[in-house]
Amino acid sequence: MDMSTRLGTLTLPNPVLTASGCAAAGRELHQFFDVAELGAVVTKSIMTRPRSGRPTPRMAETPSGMINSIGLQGPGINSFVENDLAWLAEHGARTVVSIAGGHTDEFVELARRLSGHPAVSMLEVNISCPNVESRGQVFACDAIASSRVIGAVRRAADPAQPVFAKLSPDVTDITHIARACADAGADGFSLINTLLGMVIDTDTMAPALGGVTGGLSGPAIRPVAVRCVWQVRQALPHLPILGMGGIRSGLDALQFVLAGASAVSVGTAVFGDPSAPVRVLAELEQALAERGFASLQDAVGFGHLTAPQRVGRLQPKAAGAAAS
Amino acid sequence: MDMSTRLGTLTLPNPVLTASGCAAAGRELHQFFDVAELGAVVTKSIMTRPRSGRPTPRMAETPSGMINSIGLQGPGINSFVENDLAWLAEHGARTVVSIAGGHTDEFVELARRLSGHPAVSMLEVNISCPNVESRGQVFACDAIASSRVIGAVRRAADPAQPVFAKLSPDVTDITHIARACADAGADGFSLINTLLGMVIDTDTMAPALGGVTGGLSGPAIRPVAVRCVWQVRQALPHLPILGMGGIRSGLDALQFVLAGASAVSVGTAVFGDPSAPVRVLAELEQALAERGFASLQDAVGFGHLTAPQRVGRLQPKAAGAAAS
Amino acid sequence: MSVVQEQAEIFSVTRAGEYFQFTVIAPRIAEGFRPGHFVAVAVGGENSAMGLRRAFAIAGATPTGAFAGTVQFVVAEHGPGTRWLTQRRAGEVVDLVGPLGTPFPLPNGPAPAVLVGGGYGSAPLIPLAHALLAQGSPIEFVLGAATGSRLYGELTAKRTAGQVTVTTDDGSAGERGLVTDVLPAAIERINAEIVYACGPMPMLQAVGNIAQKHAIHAAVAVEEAMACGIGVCMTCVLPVRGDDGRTRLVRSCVEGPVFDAARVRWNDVGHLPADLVGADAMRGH
Amino acid sequence: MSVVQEQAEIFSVTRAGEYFQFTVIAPRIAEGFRPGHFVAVAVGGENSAMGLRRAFAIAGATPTGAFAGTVQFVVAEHGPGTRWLTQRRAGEVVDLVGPLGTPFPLPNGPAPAVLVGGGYGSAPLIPLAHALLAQGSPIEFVLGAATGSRLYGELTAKRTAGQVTVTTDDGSAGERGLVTDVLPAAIERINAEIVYACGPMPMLQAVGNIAQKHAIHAAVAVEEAMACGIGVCMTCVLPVRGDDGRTRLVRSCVEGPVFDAARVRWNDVGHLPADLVGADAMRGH
Ligand SMILES: Cc1cc2nc3c(=O)[nH]c(=O)nc-3n(C[C@H](O)[C@H](O)[C@H](O)COP(=O)(O)OP(=O)(O)OC[C@H]3O[C@@H](n4cnc5c(N)ncnc54)[C@H](O)[C@@H]3O)c2cc1C
Ligand SMILES: Cc1cc2nc3c(=O)[nH]c(=O)nc-3n(C[C@H](O)[C@H](O)[C@H](O)COP(=O)(O)OP(=O)(O)OC[C@H]3O[C@@H](n4cnc5c(N)ncnc54)[C@H](O)[C@@H]3O)c2cc1C
Ligand SMILES: Cc1cc2nc3c(=O)[nH]c(=O)nc-3n(C[C@H](O)[C@H](O)[C@H](O)COP(=O)(O)O)c2cc1C
Ligand SMILES: Cc1cc2nc3c(=O)[nH]c(=O)nc-3n(C[C@H](O)[C@H](O)[C@H](O)COP(=O)(O)O)c2cc1C
Ligand code: FES
Ligand code: FES
Repeated sequence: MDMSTRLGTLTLPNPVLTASGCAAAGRELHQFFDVAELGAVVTKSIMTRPRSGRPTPRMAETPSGMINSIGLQGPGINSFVENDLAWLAEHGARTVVSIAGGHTDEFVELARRLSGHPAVSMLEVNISCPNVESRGQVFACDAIASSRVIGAVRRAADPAQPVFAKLSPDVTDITHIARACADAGADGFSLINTLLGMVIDTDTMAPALGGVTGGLSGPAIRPVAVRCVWQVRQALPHLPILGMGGIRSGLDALQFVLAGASAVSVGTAVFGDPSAPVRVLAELEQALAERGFASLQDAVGFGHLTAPQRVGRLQPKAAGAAAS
Repeated sequence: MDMSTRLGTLTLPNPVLTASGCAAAGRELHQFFDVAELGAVVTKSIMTRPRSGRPTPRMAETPSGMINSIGLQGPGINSFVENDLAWLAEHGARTVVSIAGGHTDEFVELARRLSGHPAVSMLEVNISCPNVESRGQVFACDAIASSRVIGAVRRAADPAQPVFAKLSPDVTDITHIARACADAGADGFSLINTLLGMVIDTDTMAPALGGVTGGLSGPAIRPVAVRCVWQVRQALPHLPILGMGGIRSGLDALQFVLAGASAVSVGTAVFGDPSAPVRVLAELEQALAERGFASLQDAVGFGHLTAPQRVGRLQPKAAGAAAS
Repeated sequence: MSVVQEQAEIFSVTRAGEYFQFTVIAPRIAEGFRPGHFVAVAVGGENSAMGLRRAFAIAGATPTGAFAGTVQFVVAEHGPGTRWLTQRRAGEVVDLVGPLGTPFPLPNGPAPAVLVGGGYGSAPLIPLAHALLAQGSPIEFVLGAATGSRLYGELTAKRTAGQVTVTTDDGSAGERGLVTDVLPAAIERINAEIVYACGPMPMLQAVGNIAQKHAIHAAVAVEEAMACGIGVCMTCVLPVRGDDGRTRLVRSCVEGPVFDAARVRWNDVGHLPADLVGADAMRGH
Repeated sequence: MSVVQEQAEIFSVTRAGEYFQFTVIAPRIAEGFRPGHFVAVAVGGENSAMGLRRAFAIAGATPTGAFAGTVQFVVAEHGPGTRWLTQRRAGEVVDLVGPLGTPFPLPNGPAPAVLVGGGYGSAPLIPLAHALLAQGSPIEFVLGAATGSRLYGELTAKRTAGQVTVTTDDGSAGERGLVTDVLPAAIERINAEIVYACGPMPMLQAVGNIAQKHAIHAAVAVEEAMACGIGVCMTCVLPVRGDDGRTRLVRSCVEGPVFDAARVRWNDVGHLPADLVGADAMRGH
């Protein structure tokens, strides 16, 4: 089974990645599996300066999910490059660096700083963060703000590093934001970031999170994520998608692939099962084989095909199974 | 414990209602409990004409939730008034009639038809349906379309029947839509309708629903629902909210009340436990008593209060518990 | 009859081929039971991510006498919900709602009948057979499955009715072939006036066609995905012709699961034929 | 030491007051164990709506000898996850990740120590006591709880250390009062050079204050809500002063759960003091 995939100009040996903020910079997960076995490690969104993040409590469990309000705690780009990126390079991990900023210039500064760095395979631009210049409205909730950031990052970034826009599902029409990012030069999309949610602690009778609201993730949001991938794939079929949101098994990942994702990130599932990414990879490979696919690529977007179009994309079952 | 509540000019003996589309018109649930025991029955959204609804499959289970694509199957307003409304009146149930339409005129026609009907306590305007005059864009996703419908319904409806706008969470800023509806005369809000989601069947490798996408409901969406109630309460504290989305227990209902809901609807939980609404009511009453509230009203929006504001709203624990 | 929710202790779970036979203590459901009814079982326990019940045809109920107040049903392992169920043991408690649905219609007097079961579809036919025999109706069974281990109730059927014809797709038990290959002969053998069937939809349709050719009635029990099982959600609908000749999408959980096969528009399941009542109102949506 | 994931068969579950003592077979975790480590246990089984693990301090591990390869932990029923756990029985399998966290620091040589446990917080102190005694350190226990049934490990502590002082808020066991009422006397009695503590945060802070007054070190194990337990999510942070004197939010799952009480900014837990490293970057967000 050929599991390789392409995200813009980047070719990865397989389509299973970690999700930003759910794997730190790979080091801790390396206790459970070799991070070089993954398609890539997606690092926690980094900003220019060290950030304390939000006050605790920072998480609450919810039915089949959780909400978090970390507030992008991080060491700042310099420490990240010196420590985290160096460690990832040393361990042979392909790395997608997620960058975040409070204004367009911060994103640009980060892209410049990472330009030419051999350990950086791709940039994921986390535009689901508040725009300090726009009363804190999240970039990803506004097509103009999104396209401005993505355009600026694309121009500033290393041409060899694909730039993916990571979009928020908390919008009226995600294809509208996606189109704006595409027009601004996005090489692809990471779909989806968390949904804005909230839990009230019925003991204290106040919001459970220090940050009041937080991001909802986990299997609970998977149907929303699959829908977003489906819609963006339909609207912009030529651009690759890194799909995520509640992936816990190979069949979950397959839903995203069939909906149009060329690769997937495993996020919250890691908290319940630290080796989830490599397990998902093995399960996805087996699921593809059982369904008669000769390669991952044949399955990408397969769910959109009409019956006549499907013919020829599948091998006879037995052959497929044997190939696993 | 005084459990009575007000939704605009309507006073209900208690704050637990069914959710539109999850209780038909009460008849089937009457096998499990007396529908007159509820705050009110909220009926399945009705349109002017009989509707077949969408092709099957119409549902898929998801982690802690489900997606559905019923497509507003219904008998049309005449049959509804003759059969369903008559049955509800006969059984002493207070009734909130949910109305839906493809264009503003249809909503108006429905409101007129229900005007003066003694069995109709309130109208819930389901604007999460496609606007046939706007390429199928959902009314609730557009502030202008929403306010047009709500304004027209408010003018056409019986002044004695409060008009609640039922909003969709699938928007960039739900308070923006809520404000537009409030300006148009909405007497309150029903929050929230389902989230747009999708499941791909990994056996058929095609969308699991006949309608391709569907509405996500159940405990999975509760954090999104609580957040929407919180935001709208904060933005428009003078308007009452009927909260819903994943309520399965009295403590779930309490989250909504603390966030600002004056009443709640129990929807998907009914499918797993047909007597969920009356159980939720009993559990909510007990939870309020345990926390020292003298009445439901004292708890509405309590989660927003600052520590000094909280003082005086609670009775000493023992007294509260005794009052239960 | 009234529908109730009962916390039912599992009296026994036994294997039968690939199936698990449950006997649970649910006296109020047992009391209301008529053949064709089903139960909806909560799965996954407290804190389960599965909020919806699973439907199972009632394979028998004993309102009085030995084992009074018990209800039987048969579970095929399919997905996570049924897997959870098959891991339950005697003494544990499951949460049941029932009896649900519209039962099989019984002829007014004795009338020869053929009972056709596909896989675990034979389960509800066993109590039906008893009811028919009690009326004095001669009956015959036709049981089919993909393979021998997926047959259900062959022995019980033999003990009940004597005449049982078995088919399997792979020939591992009985005759190789489909139930519909042997059904015409069975109908003719006893001059059947009605055929009852439960099993996969294509089988039900084929049984309906054969009955029609013999100009007799076919009462078939369908299986549609159900969210509520009690008639409030409208997920479980099928296109069925009414007395007025017009087709409506009707709820298989309350108006079914037993339907007159001739009234079900089998080829339109999953579609919205233009003549469906209310299909015109769907345009533009 | 390396962290592993193990499918651990439950060897025994026993009640102790309001607590449940688990002994599970997890040889690789037992091998890496040092006092202060914790395990993260998956709860709810397949199809559970609870996706996050629950953390429990390791109350003992037996890498060799009788019961080789076992790990003990103590569970207080709190919410749905712990309720699920307390319903498990011997022979069932639970999924563990461990050993996690930074263990209690041991003095370089013999040093008198007081071990203070609040409620089930005494659990990790039992193996710590063994380690200290093995070093030749004289030790004393102070155990407290709201009420007698919430005391844990009193007998074991007595067998291990001899001197155990017990307090309860309601006076139902030992002296009425708080552990901090009796701690100064215990410190003075054995001329303690270090205090170890595990329990609720206000207790840890108070223990830290008393240690400070006696100019001795206090190593305390905190409990912060954890999503991952392995250091990747940043949910479990506390404001802790570093060697450079600057305060950072550090992960209690990897840099803790054991901290030097004097370095934890207790009153700033749940806040962002302005001098926190990176707090300035939060403005406008
Ligand atoms: C009226 C009726 C009678 C039935 N009688 C029996 C019986 O006697 N024995 C038996 O083994 N099975 C019976 N079934 C089928 C049984 O309900 C499904 O196999 C079961 O719901 C699958 O659940 P799962 O979690 O294992 O599978 P999953 O596929 O994971 O279920 C996911 C969801 O789809 C629904 N679903 C999946 N397959 C079916 C199906 N075939 N029919 C209806 N809903 C489905 C489930 O209820 C659930 O909501 C009956 C179904 C109906 C509607
Ligand atoms: C390092 C560490 C060691 C611990 N040792 C023990 C022990 O030895 N014995 C014991 O009984 N308990 C211990 N706890 C607390 C135990 O983890 C919680 O009681 C348990 O997670 C509650 O889960 P629940 O589902 O029952 O409750 P819920 O309140 O429903 O849990 C909901 C969520 O909040 C988290 N949570 C709730 N309370 C706590 C808490 N006090 N600490 C951390 N997370 C919490 C849960 O992990 C879960 O994610 C320890 C916690 C930590 C962090
Ligand atoms: C604790 C936590 C921290 C996260 N931090 C980030 C982040 O720094 N940057 C980002 O783009 N997404 C972040 N996310 C979102 C995830 O990358 C992912 O988009 C989302 O959680 C959905 O996937 P999942 O359900 O598999 O977790 C975070 C998610 C969680 C749960
Ligand atoms: C099967 C089903 C049908 C529904 N039909 C309607 C409807 O007709 N009108 C409407 O306003 N909402 C409808 N809803 C949405 C519910 O009323 C409710 O807003 C939503 O499901 C969230 O609540 P819950 O999680 O408690 O179900 C439907 C939901 C379900 C699950
Ligand atoms: S399953 Fe809900 S109406 Fe039939
Ligand atoms: S719990 Fe995730 S970093 Fe500590």
